[in-house]
Amino acid sequence: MITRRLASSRWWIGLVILLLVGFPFVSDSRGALILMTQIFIYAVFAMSYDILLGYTGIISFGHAMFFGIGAYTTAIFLHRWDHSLLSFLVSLLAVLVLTGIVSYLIGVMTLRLKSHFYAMLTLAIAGLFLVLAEKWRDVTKGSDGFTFYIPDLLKDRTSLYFVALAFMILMFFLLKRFTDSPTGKVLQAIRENEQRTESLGYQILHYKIIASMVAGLAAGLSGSMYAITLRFVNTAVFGTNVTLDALLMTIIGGVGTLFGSILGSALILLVHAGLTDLAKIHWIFERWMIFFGAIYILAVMFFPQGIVGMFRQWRAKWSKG
Amino acid sequence: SQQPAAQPSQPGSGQGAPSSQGESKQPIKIGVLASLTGALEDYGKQTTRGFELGIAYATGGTNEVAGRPIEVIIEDTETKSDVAVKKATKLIEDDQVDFLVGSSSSGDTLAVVPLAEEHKKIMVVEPAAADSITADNWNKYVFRTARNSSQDAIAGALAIAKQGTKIATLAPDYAFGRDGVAAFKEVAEKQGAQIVLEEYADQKTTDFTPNLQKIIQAKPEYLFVIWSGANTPWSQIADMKLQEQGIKVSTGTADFATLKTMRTMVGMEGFTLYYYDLPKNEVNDWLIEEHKKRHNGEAPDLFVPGGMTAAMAIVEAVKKSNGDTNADNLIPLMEGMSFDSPKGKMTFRPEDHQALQVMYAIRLEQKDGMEWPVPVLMGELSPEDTAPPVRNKR
Amino acid sequence: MMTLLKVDRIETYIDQYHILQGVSFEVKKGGVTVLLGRNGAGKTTTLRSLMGLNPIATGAITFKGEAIHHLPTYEIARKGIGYVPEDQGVFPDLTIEENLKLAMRKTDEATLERRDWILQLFPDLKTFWKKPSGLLSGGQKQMLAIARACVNDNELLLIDEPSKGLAPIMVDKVMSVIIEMKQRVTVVLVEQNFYMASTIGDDYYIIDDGRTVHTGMMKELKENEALKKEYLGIA
Amino acid sequence: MQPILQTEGLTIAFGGHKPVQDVSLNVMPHTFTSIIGPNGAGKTTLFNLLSGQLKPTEGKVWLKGKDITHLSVAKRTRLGLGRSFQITNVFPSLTVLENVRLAVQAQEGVYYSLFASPKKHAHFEKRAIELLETVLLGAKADSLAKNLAHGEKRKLEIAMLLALETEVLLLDEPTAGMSLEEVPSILEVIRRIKEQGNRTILLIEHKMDMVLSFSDRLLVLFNGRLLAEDTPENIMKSELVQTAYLGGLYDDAS
Amino acid sequence: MEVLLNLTINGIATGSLIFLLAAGLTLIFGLMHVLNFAHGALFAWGAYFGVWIYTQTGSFVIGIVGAIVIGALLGWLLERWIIQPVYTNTMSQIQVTMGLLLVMNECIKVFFGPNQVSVQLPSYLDESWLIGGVILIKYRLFVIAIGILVFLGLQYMLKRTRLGLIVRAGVMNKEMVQALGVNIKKVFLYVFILGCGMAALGGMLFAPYSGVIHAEIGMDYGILAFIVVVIGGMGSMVGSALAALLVGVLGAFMTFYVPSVALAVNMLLMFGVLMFRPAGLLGRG
Ligand SMILES: Nc1ncnc2c1ncn2[C@@H]1O[C@H](COP(=O)(O)OP(=O)(O)OP(=O)(O)O)[C@@H](O)[C@H]1O
Ligand SMILES: Nc1ncnc2c1ncn2[C@@H]1O[C@H](COP(=O)(O)OP(=O)(O)OP(=O)(O)O)[C@@H](O)[C@H]1O
Ligand SMILES: [Mg+2]
Ligand SMILES: [Mg+2]
Repeated sequence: MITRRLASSRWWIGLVILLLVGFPFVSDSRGALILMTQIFIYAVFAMSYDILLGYTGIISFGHAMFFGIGAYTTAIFLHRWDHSLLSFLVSLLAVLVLTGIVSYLIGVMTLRLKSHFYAMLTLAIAGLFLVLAEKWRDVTKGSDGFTFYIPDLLKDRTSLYFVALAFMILMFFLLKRFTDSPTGKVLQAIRENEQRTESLGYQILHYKIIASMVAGLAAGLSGSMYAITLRFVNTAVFGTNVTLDALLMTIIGGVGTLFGSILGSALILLVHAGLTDLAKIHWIFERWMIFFGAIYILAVMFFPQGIVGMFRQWRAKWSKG
Repeated sequence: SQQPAAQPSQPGSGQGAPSSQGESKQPIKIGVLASLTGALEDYGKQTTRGFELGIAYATGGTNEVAGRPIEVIIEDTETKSDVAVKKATKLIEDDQVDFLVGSSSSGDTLAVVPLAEEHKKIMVVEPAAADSITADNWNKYVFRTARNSSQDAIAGALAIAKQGTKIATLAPDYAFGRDGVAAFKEVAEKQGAQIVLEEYADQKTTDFTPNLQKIIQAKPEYLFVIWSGANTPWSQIADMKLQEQGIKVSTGTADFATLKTMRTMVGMEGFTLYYYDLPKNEVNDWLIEEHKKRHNGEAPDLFVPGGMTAAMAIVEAVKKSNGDTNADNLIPLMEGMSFDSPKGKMTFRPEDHQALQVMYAIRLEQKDGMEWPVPVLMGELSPEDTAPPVRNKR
Repeated sequence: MMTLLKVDRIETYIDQYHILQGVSFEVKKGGVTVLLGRNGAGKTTTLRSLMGLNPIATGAITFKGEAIHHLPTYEIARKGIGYVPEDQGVFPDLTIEENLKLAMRKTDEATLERRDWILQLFPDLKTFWKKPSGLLSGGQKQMLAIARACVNDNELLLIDEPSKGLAPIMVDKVMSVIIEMKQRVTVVLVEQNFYMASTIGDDYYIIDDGRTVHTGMMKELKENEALKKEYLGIA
Repeated sequence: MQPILQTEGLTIAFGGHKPVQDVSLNVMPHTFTSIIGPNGAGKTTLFNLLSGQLKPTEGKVWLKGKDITHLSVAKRTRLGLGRSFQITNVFPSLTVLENVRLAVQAQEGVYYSLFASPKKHAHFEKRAIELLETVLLGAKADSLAKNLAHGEKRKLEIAMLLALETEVLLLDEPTAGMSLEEVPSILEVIRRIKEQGNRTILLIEHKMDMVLSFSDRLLVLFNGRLLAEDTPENIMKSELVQTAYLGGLYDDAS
Repeated sequence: MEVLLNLTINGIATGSLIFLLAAGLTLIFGLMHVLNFAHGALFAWGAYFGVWIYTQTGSFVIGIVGAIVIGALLGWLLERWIIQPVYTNTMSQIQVTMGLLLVMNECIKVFFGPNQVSVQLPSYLDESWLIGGVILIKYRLFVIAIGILVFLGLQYMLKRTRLGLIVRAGVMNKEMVQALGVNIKKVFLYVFILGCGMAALGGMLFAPYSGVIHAEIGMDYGILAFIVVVIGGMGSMVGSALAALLVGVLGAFMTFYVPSVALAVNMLLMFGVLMFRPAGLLGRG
């Protein structure tokens, strides 16, 4: 039964990938292409958050710090050095090193704290990064930010689309593999009951640091990609909103599912885009934020377990009835 | 957006602009980026109102220039850079606009500027004020009708700085405030004034009194305030009795909403970029009248003339090119181009495409029947006097 | 003797699971009725259904002649039904004092008297009066849970495995408490300790797979080895 | 022979209160020791000190001759000290099977395997199912642990402990709340482990029949102090144990 | 000397204001553990509607009462329809209250327009005295007084009645509290209403303090309220009061003496406190 379920889900994933690969060939809208590119990048960011939230049971209000570090690192490399592909690849390496170090330190320092306190502490640290980005104006240009050139290969929206798609698929499978691995299972155990996990012989702090680092690294990479799509970076990448976006995408999609993060990212960005388009058509939607907010509320009422949770419920009913 | 399929864009190749004189029935498309939601939504609305009025005025109500109709597409950036980029790309690549105009925030504008370059589209910056748009981050497709922070600062300095004047500054602690103070300081010191204290406050602070305390301590003659944003220090400046302690306050006044918060500042001398009854010229008269007509009696607010100016500059440029919207052909025409605006003549200076423009030295006075203290003209600061230094590395 | 509580063919679902599939029993005023059955038989669910914590789908529960199965839990409690859950249900961050204070619906003379009486039976509670109850030993928590159910002027107590985790001497104490309270309080007891069940129980019901499958007088069960073997697997 | 588990002067104080005071004990390998004592005597606290959940204010703990006083819980488990909990302590939203599987994984020493294929470790699951059968919980393998009845959780607790296959087993009231008819089979499991002869077991229990039938030695804790340590027969003769722990009414039931 | 006095008095006043903003959250987040992101939006509603009533009636006091009533009313609606189903689910709380925050902020713009609104004090509160170098601002003294009153009132309610106990117990084990005969739903409802009323009161008092209100104050100061509750230790009213004072006074002194880190002062404070006291100043465990 388990194998059948696996097989069927693989079938689905294959189909989705095929559709996404085909998308640029059928759609001639550049706007749609960019929207999809952003969905892919946010999906990775949300998935990285899911490693913390869904798998390890850690709420962080400061996840944007990794996103921001990624975005700034890549931006600075391309701006200061040159905008070759090599420079970009080296910047990715730098992102991995930097986010690795930061996430490690944060893990060591803060993961001993209990839920809400940990969340607020990460909020504080991300806030400090924001201030740092603001104050270190020689490098960051403060809140105005700066623009930069990107490698020619990535300039074309279609190729960027494919790069982002490949990035998302790669990260999805990597993270999936990670969460299915023995280590990933231990993370879920930690989420359920830290103390008991420890008494089985697992050193929970190590695992939390691993989770923090995996999430941090993935978030950093997504930040890099984000900067590439914008060709611009400013302090907004460290904002609390960025974290909250990831949080909401993860929750709406369904925590602890990875795939949910992709759906969440798609849903939120698509609804957002749809509503702002409607705003031009009918005055009622000028205040589209109200509808946007209402969707969050309604979503909780209709699928409290997220989109993936809803599908699972349907499937359960289906297979029973 | 009835435009047929977008051809795959060819970055680097020069065929971005689809039109030439030949196809004169093709509409000229202008994409306006503005914050229509979020914290800056009122700015965005002012700009778009002004822009529509500007097109009407400049085309004499025909909505046509050089035989081509004008189509304006407005997009909301939500004051988020990524949204701005998405919308700008849609405007450029899907709608195939010929010009970009925008936007309400400097961040959004900076994020869009590289796209203008990549796709070889003229971008008329309005009303974003960050210096770097026409400095470090400048490219040749950028033209700015808005004043920049330096122009603000110079106007502020000219209004108060004299030989030996002791001045303290108060500004929000981020790029906008720091740049503004730096520019102000340069000019003020050139005028012989002495900056005794640069005080920066968290833009979201609830409590300005420690900053004001420090300013009182420094005993300046003037406190020059650069402030933007929803939170304002005015009531606390009054509470702390700065005026009674011999410190005169000066600042640039902004839109009606912030004027309303300055009731305690009556008597203050400072400057402004625009207040509707300051400029005396035909364009402005028309603007006031038409604006009131269209928008139930309201006078045009701070950024309405800017929007109008942007429209007028574009129309002027297209007239000059005879309907050619190819950016590379337009740039030489626009460099050094003078054009009318509600604030009189403006000129894109060739070096960095910044429009030089009049600013106004004013005093706030209480007038009967007004909800806010009114800026009263003390003198015009000429475009030359307020010309900012050229800082783009061309 | 009059019937205080009547449970009539109740069925309870938890999520989609049909946990209770017809439990019926009667409790006479002043008696101790014991529910027996293997792990997972549905004893706890029965008590929870009585308290309205797992609402029943069909059937009826009448207390003093009045149907109570549609009432919210707090109203059932206010009718004079006390509950000692199987996991004790102490509020770990609250001290013993606070736990008891919270339980006392009134602070009249009689309530205070009952409190003092129970405290003197469980002196440990007094010793650790200001200690967060989460730090108590397993047995101490059990004492607190029992004490909490006894401070109010309840007519019926539902007690889920009170002897669990108690030292033999404390089991005796709890039994004597129950025996002493018998004058004014009726008890429904879920108990795995057959010694305790058989010592203080009057009637028993055996629950299996969500159904009451057998009933009788405790005295008979105690003597009847065959019955014991059949229903309880003990000799 | 060297004791496998040893403590000296073990004391823990919370403020002024000392639930465990100056406890020194030696547990020989492959023996079965039971700890009895009134509620609140400090039995569970003693276990917490042995397994590392609490750190002593004074005293030391040795495992197999190694000083483990300052080691974490996890490290002690890896050294071969496993325990079950008095208060049921499982992974509520994981399935029963997954609960045990995690313990098997720990026993196999697969701690950090970040990107290993799940297939590589399929045998964990098989072992977990075996263990569930052993504790009569096979039918509930796919239920979420939180949905188990109380007694079922106790069994799960035991299965997890068994999965660890540690040399030393600390059992804290394993059968509390288990039904009459099922206790024997769990006892049977414990008996089998004992008879294999390669484990050292410490048991906290209030069920005297069980204690008496298994134990090689009995320890009596009173008010945090180790009051007596002797064979079961001798302990049962003690006046104090009779009056202060067993109480007069107690006669061997069930 | 005057400087120290000025900084201290103003710091205490700001702290007192911050306490008023955070007091409601101490109940809702600290005690009831509801991660209510929409709390800030209640400041905005309290401020806007309170000011509106104040300008309509000309009475500041009626404005304050009006704000509290609006807050309480909103609290009732929110609790009944939106919060109640998600008491036990942190994730859903985040989602639902983020949605609420957007909706409520945007509604302010529908009712009152997108621009900031300036607020003027009634003449009897609008005064400041310059005595030596010391500046006393009447409204700030008023805020300190209200802060003390609110603190005492809440503290009395939590300590002298069973309410505090019931709420804390209810969060730990809702079923058991009910089994003890407490209508916990009702208690939660009332506490939530109280918390929302307090938030609206905080917003209303904030309005003349800064002299201007805008729709985003919910976003801007909501986080501050969370910081205060967490630094103080979840659910401790005394802790919140202490933390708020600390934020206010430290903010004033840092702005004056160490302006280079003033932007980061709240974050540094939270960081420092949590590193040394992982459960906040007065938090347990
Ligand atoms: N929330 C739930 N979801 C699904 N099944 C449940 C849930 N709660 C209980 N059950 C199942 O209902 C059955 C009855 O449980 P209950 O707790 O009433 O048993 P019990 O007789 O009290 O057992 P014990 O003696 O072990 O305490 C058990 O099989 C249990 O697995
Ligand atoms: N963390 C702690 N802080 C303070 N006191 C504690 C702590 N842990 C245990 N105690 C106290 O230590 C005493 C002994 O508790 P312990 O749990 O060891 O008893 P026990 O012998 O296991 O009893 P039982 O048979 O009831 O389980 C109790 O009075 C308890 O309140
Ligand atoms: Mg049970
Ligand atoms: Mg114990």
